[in-house]
Amino acid sequence: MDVLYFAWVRERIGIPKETVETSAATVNELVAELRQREERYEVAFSDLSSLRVAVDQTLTDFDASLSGAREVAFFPPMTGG
Amino acid sequence: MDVLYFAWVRERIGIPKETVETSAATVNELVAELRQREERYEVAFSDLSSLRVAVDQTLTDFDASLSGAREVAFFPPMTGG
Amino acid sequence: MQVRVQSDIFDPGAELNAFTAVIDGAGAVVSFSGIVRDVAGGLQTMEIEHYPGMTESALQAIAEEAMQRWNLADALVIHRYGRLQAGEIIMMVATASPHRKDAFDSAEFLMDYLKSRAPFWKKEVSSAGADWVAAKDEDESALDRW
Amino acid sequence: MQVRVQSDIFDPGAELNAFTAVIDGAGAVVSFSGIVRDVAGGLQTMEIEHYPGMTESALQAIAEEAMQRWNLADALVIHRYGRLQAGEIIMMVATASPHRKDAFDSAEFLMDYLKSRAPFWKKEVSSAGADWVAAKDEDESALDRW
Repeated sequence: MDVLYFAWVRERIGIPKETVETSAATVNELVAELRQREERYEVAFSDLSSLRVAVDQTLTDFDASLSGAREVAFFPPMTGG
Repeated sequence: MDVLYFAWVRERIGIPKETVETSAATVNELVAELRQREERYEVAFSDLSSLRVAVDQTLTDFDASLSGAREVAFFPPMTGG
Repeated sequence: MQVRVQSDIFDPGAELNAFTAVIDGAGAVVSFSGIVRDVAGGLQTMEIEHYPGMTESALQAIAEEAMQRWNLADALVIHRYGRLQAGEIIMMVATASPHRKDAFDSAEFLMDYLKSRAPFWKKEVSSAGADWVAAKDEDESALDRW
Repeated sequence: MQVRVQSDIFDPGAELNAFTAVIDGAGAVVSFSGIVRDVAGGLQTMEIEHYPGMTESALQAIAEEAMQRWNLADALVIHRYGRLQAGEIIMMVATASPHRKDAFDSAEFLMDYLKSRAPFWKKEVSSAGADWVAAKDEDESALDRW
């Protein structure tokens, strides 16, 4: 599964994109796996209320299923316009 | 006193502007004087709800005083924009 | 703040750019432009009559009120009179503010007031004859919002 | 309907005129343009990051929703990404309708959604350092209106 990071999430984790082998059933489970990896993940995911998530390029929430998902992206609240 | 007419009021009365000798104290009194003049005035002023009035280039109502007024204008509701 | 009443045609894009060029520090610019529509088909010209003198002072007063009620860096009002063809620009307003909500609200306010408080009257001349455009009740009631 | 995501600068006046030229029978055109502000002073650049692929589909979905909810002849959304200077245009939306209220409301709707539902992130780089622009609670709550 491709995992993408944007804005300060990208900066804290240090990479814009990685491929992750996971059997996580939901976004929350994927986040739990990532947090256990390294300090930089733990820091980036320490406050989920300051993060947003998209599964296959559609905005969703952390309870969302990852069944069949190919791409998950984590980023701060958007500031377009 | 200068009396001005715009849009269909001008067309019905037939002139854009005239100078009127009057001692009318209010717009309503001026209207009453004009209506007695000729049929075309009577027709133009037959329905005051379809008319608007400005005294000295400020929108006002038919009760307004003409004390010190130099210019009165009659016209239909405005359709700018 | 700039208010112009003119018969000459103007270029709304060029006006928008000129307006935007001088609004120091205001990140939000809203414009409205009104175009002559041929609603019924067969429109030959739209004739716009106005009240010289009162028109300018009414527009000036409306624009000043907008500048006072909202946090605006600048406001622009241009309105034409005379004989216009279908597709031609009739008028435009533009507002600039640090905040998008102020720019939107003040532009809508300017338009609502222009519609029924500025002394312009439109006459549509078509192959079927000539008719003064009637004021709409909804235009009058739009003012209640402000 | 036209949605563009680009790093290249563009001319909002020229875009407004091109948009207006093709809206047959729609008399009301509203535009919003966003300009890079130097709020604190000393801004060197604004860097706009986006999510290629999702950005285009999110903007397309927002514009389609506007076209369905209001009586619109057309809608335009242009948003830049990359490195921008103070005073440069960031983005614009334009809407065209037979009715001014529809043109205003739909443009405001597009802006409210763009602000917090399109995947863009702004970073301000100044002499004092670099900071990601924080989302505002008021931008999130602006969506409640729709």
